[in-house]
Amino acid sequence: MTLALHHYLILAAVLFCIGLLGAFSRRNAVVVLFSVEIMLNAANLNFIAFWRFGTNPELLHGPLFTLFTIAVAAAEVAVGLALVIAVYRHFRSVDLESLDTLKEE
Amino acid sequence: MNEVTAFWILAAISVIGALVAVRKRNLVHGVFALLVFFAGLAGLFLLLLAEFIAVVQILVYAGAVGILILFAIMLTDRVTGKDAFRVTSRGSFWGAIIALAVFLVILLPTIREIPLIENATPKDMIVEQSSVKELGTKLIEPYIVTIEVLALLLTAALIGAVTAAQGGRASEKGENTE
Amino acid sequence: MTTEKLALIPLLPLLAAAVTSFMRDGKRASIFAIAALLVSCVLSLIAFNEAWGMAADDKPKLFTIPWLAIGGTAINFGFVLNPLTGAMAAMVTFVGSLIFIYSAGYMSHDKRMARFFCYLSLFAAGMLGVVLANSLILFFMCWEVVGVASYLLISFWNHKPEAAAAGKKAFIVTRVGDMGFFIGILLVFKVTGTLDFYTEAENGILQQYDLNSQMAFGFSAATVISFLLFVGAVGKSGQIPLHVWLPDAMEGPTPVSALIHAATMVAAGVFLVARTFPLFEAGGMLPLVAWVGAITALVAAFIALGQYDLKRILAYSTVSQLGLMMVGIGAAGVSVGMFHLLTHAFFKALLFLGAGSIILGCHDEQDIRKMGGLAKPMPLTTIAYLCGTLALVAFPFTSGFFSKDEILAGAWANNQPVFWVAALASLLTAVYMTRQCMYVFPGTYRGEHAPHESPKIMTVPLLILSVFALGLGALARGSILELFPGKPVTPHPGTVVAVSIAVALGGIALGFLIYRGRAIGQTADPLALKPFERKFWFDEIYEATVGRLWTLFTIISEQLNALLLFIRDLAVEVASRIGTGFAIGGDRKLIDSLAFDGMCARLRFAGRTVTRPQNGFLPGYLRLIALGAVLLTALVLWAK
Amino acid sequence: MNWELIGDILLATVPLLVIFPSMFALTTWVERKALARIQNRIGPNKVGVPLTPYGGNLSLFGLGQPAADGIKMLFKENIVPTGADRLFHLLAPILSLIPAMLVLCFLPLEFPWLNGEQNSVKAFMLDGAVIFFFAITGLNTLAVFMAGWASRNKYSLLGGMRAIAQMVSYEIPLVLSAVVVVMIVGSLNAAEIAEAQAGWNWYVFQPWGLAAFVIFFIAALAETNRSPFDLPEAESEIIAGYFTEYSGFKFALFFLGEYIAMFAISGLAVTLFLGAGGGPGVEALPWLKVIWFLAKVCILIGVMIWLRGTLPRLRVDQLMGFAWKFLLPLSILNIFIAGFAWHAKKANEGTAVSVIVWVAALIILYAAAKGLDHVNRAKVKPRTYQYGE
Repeated sequence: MTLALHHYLILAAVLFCIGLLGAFSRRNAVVVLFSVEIMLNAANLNFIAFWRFGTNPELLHGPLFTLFTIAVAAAEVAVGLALVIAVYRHFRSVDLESLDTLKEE
Repeated sequence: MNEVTAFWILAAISVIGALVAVRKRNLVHGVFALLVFFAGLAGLFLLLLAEFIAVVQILVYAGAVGILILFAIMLTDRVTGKDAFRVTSRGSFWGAIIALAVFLVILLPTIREIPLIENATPKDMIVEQSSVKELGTKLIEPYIVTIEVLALLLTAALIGAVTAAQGGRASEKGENTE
Repeated sequence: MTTEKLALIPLLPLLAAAVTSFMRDGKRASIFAIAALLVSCVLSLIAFNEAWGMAADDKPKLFTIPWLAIGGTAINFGFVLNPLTGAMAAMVTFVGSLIFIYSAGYMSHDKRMARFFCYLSLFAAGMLGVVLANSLILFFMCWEVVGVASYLLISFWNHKPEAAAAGKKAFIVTRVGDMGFFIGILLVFKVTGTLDFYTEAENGILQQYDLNSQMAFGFSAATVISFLLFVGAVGKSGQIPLHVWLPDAMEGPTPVSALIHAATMVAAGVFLVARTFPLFEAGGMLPLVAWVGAITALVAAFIALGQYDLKRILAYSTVSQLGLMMVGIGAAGVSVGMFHLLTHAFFKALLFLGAGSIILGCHDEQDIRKMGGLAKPMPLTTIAYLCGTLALVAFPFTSGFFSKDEILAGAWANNQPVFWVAALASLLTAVYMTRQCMYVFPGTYRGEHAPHESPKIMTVPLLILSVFALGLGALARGSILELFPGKPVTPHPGTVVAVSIAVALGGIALGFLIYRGRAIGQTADPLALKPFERKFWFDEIYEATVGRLWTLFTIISEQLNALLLFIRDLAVEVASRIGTGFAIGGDRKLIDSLAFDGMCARLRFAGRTVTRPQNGFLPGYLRLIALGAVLLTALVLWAK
Repeated sequence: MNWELIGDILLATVPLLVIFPSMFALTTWVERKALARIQNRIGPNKVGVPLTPYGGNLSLFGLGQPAADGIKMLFKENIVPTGADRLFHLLAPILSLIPAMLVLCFLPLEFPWLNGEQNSVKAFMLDGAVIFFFAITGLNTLAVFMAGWASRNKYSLLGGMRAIAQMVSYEIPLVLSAVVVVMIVGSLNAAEIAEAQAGWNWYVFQPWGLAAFVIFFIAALAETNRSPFDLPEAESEIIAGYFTEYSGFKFALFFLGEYIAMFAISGLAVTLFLGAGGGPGVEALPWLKVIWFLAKVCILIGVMIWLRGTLPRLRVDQLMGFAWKFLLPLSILNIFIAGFAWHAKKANEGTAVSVIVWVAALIILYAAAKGLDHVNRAKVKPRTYQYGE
């Protein structure tokens, strides 16, 4: 057996959906945030896999795009966590089920 | 131990890490599972010869993001890191079903294309081609604007995060008295 | 001038906006902003000079910046220089510079003056982008920048709730139009495969005419697209029925009213129609444009009769004049509409700045009933204001006269009913302007604090603008009409000239007769009829329809909820009664689990189902989004 | 099985696993001795080699102390507090040791038995060795957090949080000062960096290199929680910080991990600034390189010990302020200066201009450091005490 592209693709799909599952089913906002991270990383895996198995690896599109994704994801985490903290200050909770109002109660 | 074995081991590590991360009740354990997932993914990147990406993965995710999330947990939840009584949200069953549906939607075209992509073999790359140096040159040459924009984005995100997390001055004072 | 320099014209104010956003000192910021706009004014005058030399059908000069390349199609940013854009840019920068200078005086006491100039520069950058853009997408982006800047400026004094509300109103109402515009852009891209107005290869939007392909309901593509673009123009230019935001926008500082809501931004809608004129022509939408314009002109003129707020009268007059421009474009072609746009920009800016000067002189009083007798303490302002008024009412041989004359002539030739509507609107224009002047200038002062003349920095721009307001028409008439595509009607029929002069003089005379000798301010105004004063109840109608619709939804869902709760309570009551009866005899299980609990559970379930989509339950939203994505993807895959 | 490869790996890694832990043992002795001498004490001087089971001892200046300590640690009771997270309590010391051990592989130690291979292991001859080094040392923060959190003790958690904040803050000047060298060499490869400094061309002799070295060394002190930055384990404030609840072998692992991290980061400093294995006589006798490398590491460790005996501990706010307001701006400025100076020197090789550039860069950096110091000091207000009046 040799490794082919679809191994990586299916693995990425599995990881993506695990992330999705977390985002859908957890109550804690922080967990939802890191579920999103899992999804982003799964996408990165796809980029790299396509790059490696693609036709023009010397253009380095895959790694470059992944780098950008990582940078954006870092920004996203920072802002996301700051929002979680702000929400926590406000509601005294990060439970997504209790965050169902847009204004102060 | 060849490439295939390595792939399966790393895949198992990442999948288990991710699963534990999203299912574990204890948040801090969850974060560490997430870090295991990141590490597994970094291994996969190494396997795909994207060495620099693997390093950045460890540096950014395992180093920075992990710590950031840990800090957020410490600042929000109780220090024990225990999640609320019920871990999953209402109707998480449907969430799982939809996640499964998404999986199928992603999977089906992939499987359909397998005959097409099976023959795509990785080219024998000279190490030079994926070297850090080459990557750096590429970043400067055609992608300089992107880099600058990213720098701007990160700065903005930093400022925004600080502002958002800090909250109003007044509320902060109120916070401290508690 | 190389076409690269063209990009500098909008970029300089943008740079000024960026730099002034970091400044605290208002004076320094104003100097910086004015300097930037003056330089771009010089540049655009040079560009205009160059464009002057081009014939109307010459190939425009292009400067293209590739932005996105997706496969074979490229989306470009670009700038274009042809007579239309050149003239418009020159007008915007010139009037803009004067208004900037004026604002330096007007806003000098405001704490947030630096911020004000930042917004003004941002606005100027956006507007120049709109003017010079060679691609619909850049056009749209700058159009939105202009919208944002306008929002920021209208609600500049955001401590006033009315100002904040007016800003929001302007933003939301124009958004309705922008939606149409945006869909129009997408359709354009779908039909023509490009977003550039002109290209070197001569296949830009305006250079290909095979837009007659059929679309929905038997309309041709050009019809649909031009209709959608017109919706955008209607929103931005305050045409009926989307005119309601413009009068409210007068809550902003007066220079803003002058710059944005008289001279430039509201003209952007007209400019859009002028810019994409070939599409309108191909789509056969010109009669609609003319009719919408005519009705707007008339209705707004009527409303202006009943207003007491100095700036609001001018605002309705602006709406009315914009309607006339639309008539001009719709009935007589680009050149006529643009001619009126240019002259209007000067005299309406003059009027607004004059109004600002009056308001400042009267200590922030805007109600004309509390003015009067201002001719003596404010001579310069009065002269300037009267010049503007003459131009607006199309007094013979002022600039407004020439441009309005062209419009009327065009309407006479192409669409007689529209002609009469427009003539009536012109008559009303003269009446309400006379009314306003009678309120403000002669007589005795009815306010509290003594009025005073404004500083030099404000009056000098006024006088410069007066010269243009009076003389521009006579000077530039021939050349401007030559410059743009679309030939005006020559010679003008005698009827038109007679009607034109008659409505102007007659309106003034009428107004004079009505208000002369009347104890203004004390007795009821004969023309301020209820429908006029209440603006034909447009706001109320919108509130009653669009606003009520939302309220209706809320009420219905609340009632449903209440009904469900009632039924549940009833059922619980009944069930518990029966249950108590039966419980003695026995089958507690049946009653409890099936009838009582089961009933409750089912009812609760029903209630939950009804409220489910709007419950603020975040993971639920997320799931629904994903479900939608799955269904869409599945659809695409299945269709493939 | 590729026996040759495995042999290579063993040949390269086993020496690391032998040299550095034994250096650790020696260092603990040296440290105790040196601190004692600084504080006018004698230090360990009794434990030595027991000559008979019943007494009689060859004391050898107390050189037996490390071994005795080790044995003591091994046989101490392993205490896990009630309510602690047992798994993480166990994992934390291991996780703190592993990264420290791992990064040793990236140091360009040229063992003579590796047939002149520049790096210790082929597999570790990575292009991005320097950045890998930072990535993996960054994992240390996780171990610290784990220890602090798993102990279920507020002092532990406080210590852990302090340590993390400190490590995260000081990592930035650390990396930025390393960037200078990376930039000049044009490579992240440790071996190439070592190569570039061959023949006394050490970067510490350049003004920017000197500045970067000083910043790097200070940040390294903080990174390894050494005095005067040892707030996370400040006894007078929070007992022993994140390893308050550790005893016995687990504590020994922490201890070992900390020292190995010191060696590793000193090794990186040597690689980046002090010419790696360069020194007198290496052209003739290549095996001297390893000796020189280790000698330089030992000197840096000696300086660390000396500083520990000399400098008082910082306050938390001073600590953060120092990293963000002093080291960070200075290291960013240093990057620019390095770029300019390098280009100016390259353009005017061997002329008087290069000397002038050298002097000017030195002056600018000195002035910048002075100026920053002045600005920072101006902002310090007299401290007010909430409860202490």
